[in-house]
Amino acid sequence: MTHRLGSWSPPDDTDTALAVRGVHAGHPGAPDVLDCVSASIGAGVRTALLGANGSGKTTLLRVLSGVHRPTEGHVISGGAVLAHDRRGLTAHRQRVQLVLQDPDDQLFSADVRSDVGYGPTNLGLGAAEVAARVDEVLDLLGITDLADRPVHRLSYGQRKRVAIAGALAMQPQVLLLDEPTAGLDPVGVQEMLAALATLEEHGTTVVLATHDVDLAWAWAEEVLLVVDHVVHQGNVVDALTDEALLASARLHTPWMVDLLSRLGLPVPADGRPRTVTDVADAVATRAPAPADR
Amino acid sequence: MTHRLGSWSPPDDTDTALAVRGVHAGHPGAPDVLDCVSASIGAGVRTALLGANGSGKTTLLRVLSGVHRPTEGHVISGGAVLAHDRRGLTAHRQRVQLVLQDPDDQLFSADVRSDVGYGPTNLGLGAAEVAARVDEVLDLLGITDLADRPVHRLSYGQRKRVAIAGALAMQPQVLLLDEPTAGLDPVGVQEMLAALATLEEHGTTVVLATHDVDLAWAWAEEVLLVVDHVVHQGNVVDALTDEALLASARLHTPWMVDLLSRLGLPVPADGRPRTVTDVADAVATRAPAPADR
Amino acid sequence: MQLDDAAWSSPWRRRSVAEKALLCLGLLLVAATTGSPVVAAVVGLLVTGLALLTAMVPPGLWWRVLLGPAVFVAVGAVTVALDLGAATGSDVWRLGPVGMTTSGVETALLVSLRALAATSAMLLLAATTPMVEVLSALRRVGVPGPVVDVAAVMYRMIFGLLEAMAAIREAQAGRLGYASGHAARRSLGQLVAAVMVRAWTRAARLEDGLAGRGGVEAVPMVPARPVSLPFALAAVVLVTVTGAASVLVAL
Amino acid sequence: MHIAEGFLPPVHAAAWTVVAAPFVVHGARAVVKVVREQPNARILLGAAGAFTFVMSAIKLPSVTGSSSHPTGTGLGAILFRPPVMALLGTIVLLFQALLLAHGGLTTLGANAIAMAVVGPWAGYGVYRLLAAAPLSVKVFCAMAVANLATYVTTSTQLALAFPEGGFLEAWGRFLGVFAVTQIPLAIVEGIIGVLVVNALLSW
Repeated sequence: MTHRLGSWSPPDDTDTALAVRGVHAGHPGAPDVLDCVSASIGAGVRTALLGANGSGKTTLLRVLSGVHRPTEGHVISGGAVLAHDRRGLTAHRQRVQLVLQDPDDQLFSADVRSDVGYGPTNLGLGAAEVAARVDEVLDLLGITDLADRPVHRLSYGQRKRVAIAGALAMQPQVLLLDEPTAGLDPVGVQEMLAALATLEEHGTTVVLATHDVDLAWAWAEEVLLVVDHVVHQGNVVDALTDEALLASARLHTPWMVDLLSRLGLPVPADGRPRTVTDVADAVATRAPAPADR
Repeated sequence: MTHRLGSWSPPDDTDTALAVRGVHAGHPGAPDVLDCVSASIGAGVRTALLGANGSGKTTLLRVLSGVHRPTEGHVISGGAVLAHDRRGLTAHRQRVQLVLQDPDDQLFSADVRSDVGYGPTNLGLGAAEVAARVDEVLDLLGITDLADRPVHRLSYGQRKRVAIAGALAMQPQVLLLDEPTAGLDPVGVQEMLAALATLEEHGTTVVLATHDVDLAWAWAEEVLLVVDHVVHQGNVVDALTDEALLASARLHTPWMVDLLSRLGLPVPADGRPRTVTDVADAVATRAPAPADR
Repeated sequence: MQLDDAAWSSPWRRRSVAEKALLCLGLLLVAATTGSPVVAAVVGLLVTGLALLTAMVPPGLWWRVLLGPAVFVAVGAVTVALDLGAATGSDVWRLGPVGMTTSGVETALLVSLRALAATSAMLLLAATTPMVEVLSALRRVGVPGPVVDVAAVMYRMIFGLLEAMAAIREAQAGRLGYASGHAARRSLGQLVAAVMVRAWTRAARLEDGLAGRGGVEAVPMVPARPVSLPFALAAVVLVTVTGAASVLVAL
Repeated sequence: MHIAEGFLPPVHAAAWTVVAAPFVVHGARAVVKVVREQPNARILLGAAGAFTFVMSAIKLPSVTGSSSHPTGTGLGAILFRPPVMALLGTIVLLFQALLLAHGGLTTLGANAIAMAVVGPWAGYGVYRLLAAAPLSVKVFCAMAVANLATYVTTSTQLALAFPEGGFLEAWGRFLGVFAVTQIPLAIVEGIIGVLVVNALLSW
């Protein structure tokens, strides 16, 4: 089932980049991993898909990408129901690309250039056009210097970015990323988020699956929270200030929300604090602490 | 090189569980990954090994565990210089065990019980004693229910704990853990830290390598910071309030330190705030914010 | 790999491999050697009953895994039964040069029943006995340690490689790697190569990871489990009775 | 296609087991020797065997509408040499029987001759015979021949077991059903083998 949270109102249907309606999914002989899930991803809306390990997060990503066919329900892609046949999937894959958590599952050529060009080549593009697309996405992600490096000599963070480049070379409208910051050190996370911001400027809708609530708080506008095979959708403030819901999802409250609520300070729906500086400002400008605390 | 930070004074030599002196390490034909590093791990002292990806953190762990032989310098284990021969290493392994980040690099058998018993069997213990040790460590880590499960059907978090059980079955005095919380969701991280606390109660010295400064801040007493092939050692407050040093390590300041410093509040060396509640208390009891802020 | 899951969660899992082998391999040998379709059918039904009612193998799984061998048996049996050439006196059916004779059909029927019964007996063992138990039993009966070790490492690595293969294949499909025949062949070549590279890197990392645990010594094996006398006796009775029936029918 | 458990007459099953035994024992001796000298070889050989098992689980694009899998025996023979493949291939067959219900225990000998002995030796032989040819030609021929040789052997074993209408007629029938249908798949396996080796060379 899907629950709407708080005051959030669904975006206009014309603005929906990708959606699922009444989706059941799972493996034969096992209970459903997703149980009648509906959710929608607005075009250009930073959407975080939050859930604990084993919650069904990755299954939802795979359903959205067309790889996992739901046993019931539909994927809505580009305003129409996705047909899981060759033609339907081929069209869908040019709209929606999934980047897996482990880049090694996604890199299967020996060097960066041929790996990034794999998708465009499969689209039947000529060598010149493939090369142009490869150069473009490498440039966009700031990894042009890696173009001629062997994949197995790259660091983990570099391989993560090459995997994203491979998906981007398909020029998708929606990019689904499974734990893109996992395993990266703080600078690596910053670089990844900067790269995603560049993509958004170029019109790509980014969906980021994570179990890092602090990251989701700082980054997302909309949240899909996967709890026990069910999805709760709402805007980031409604979703991540609901302590009971987060606890049921085996997640904790973002520290910024936790701290402000312990200090008795409100979390504004607009202009929520997203950095340590924002929090410091919110605390500094508050009324003096009551003496009885 | 190694630098002492702040007011920290080296522990008595009798309290040193494990140390390196003037260690150079690396791979033939490449620049040294560790460049004349000295560091010591006090018995029973929670020690965090912090560093960005590629900083040499894992190499230092491998040197400490005896797996990687330094090109120069020594490992001091049990008060004596470690000899990298069969006898020396066998004795060392019973004192010091390393748990890798990816549990699949370390799990050898298909069922949990055999895998945990692998080390003790290699020590030449009899079947009854091996079984007793296995039961003991599974109980200690609260995973007795996994004993007869196949390793390949366990979740990532469960495999991480089985890998730790395999190391513990060697009854080491020092347990070196490479990113034990990476890839775990918040509840998984809590469970892992609780398991480590149990080990400490049983007298095991825990060294935790991570790039999560917030985790190190909340957990550690002592910090080894790896920056560009060099190690800085100091107590957790000295090390993690040194913004310039952290920046040079490609790490950020723990948010608790950052927030308190932005609010102009001191970070006490004793009883530092370690939870959101601690921070809220520190903020609430401070003097009212100056009006000109 | 559903058989593997079934074996690990089977109520018979903790039974001794010896007693299960006595029952399953005994009935397997009776089924595989009998000249009587009736005895084969009886053994087949007996094994199926034991599997579904006492060993509690999930019925859906049982029929699903039987499907593969059943297809081979059907195709093979039809080929056995076919007779090429002119009409004979004992034709059951004939269309032009292709026909079936009575003896051919009888042989095909016997072979089919025999194969299905023997396969079922093997499945009963497979669905109740995790591979680690089989391997340690093989070591106990004298298969050289290093050979069993290699098999144990294979078993340990298979699952990770299958997962990697599935993930890589999905990633390729996501980038239209199977959208045309040409792309599909190229993608399959890369898939096999990538899985092989993965196998090598996994092996190298495992070797490295085991250094701190005392190096790569023999793979530890699960200990033998005590034999249940009632189970073993029941197995002996079932095998003896069906075996005797098979011999009597032949006489 | 593995010969199912119980499909062969008992005498044939026993005879093929006896024929396969020396090859498997020879492979086992080689493995024991390597492991005694080099304990780490356990892991490398295990990885090679696991790879062989996993490769045989890859679904080929359907040519005839049915799904089919590569035998992988040719690639294995080129990479690991036929004697080692005799043992690894036999363990793979044991795993396929007990994990997937493909093949059987009494038919393990017959299947081992086809998949772990004749296929690898035929592929390896072709590979060596074509020593002067370009690598891709060698690999294509080795893989395709290994695949085809495997199924010709299986057909021969079945025809020997069920020689109704005379061995030659029976042989023709089994070849028609089990080997001729395999020709396009052998070609696909050869092509994929070339692509695999090219991809491996670029790593």
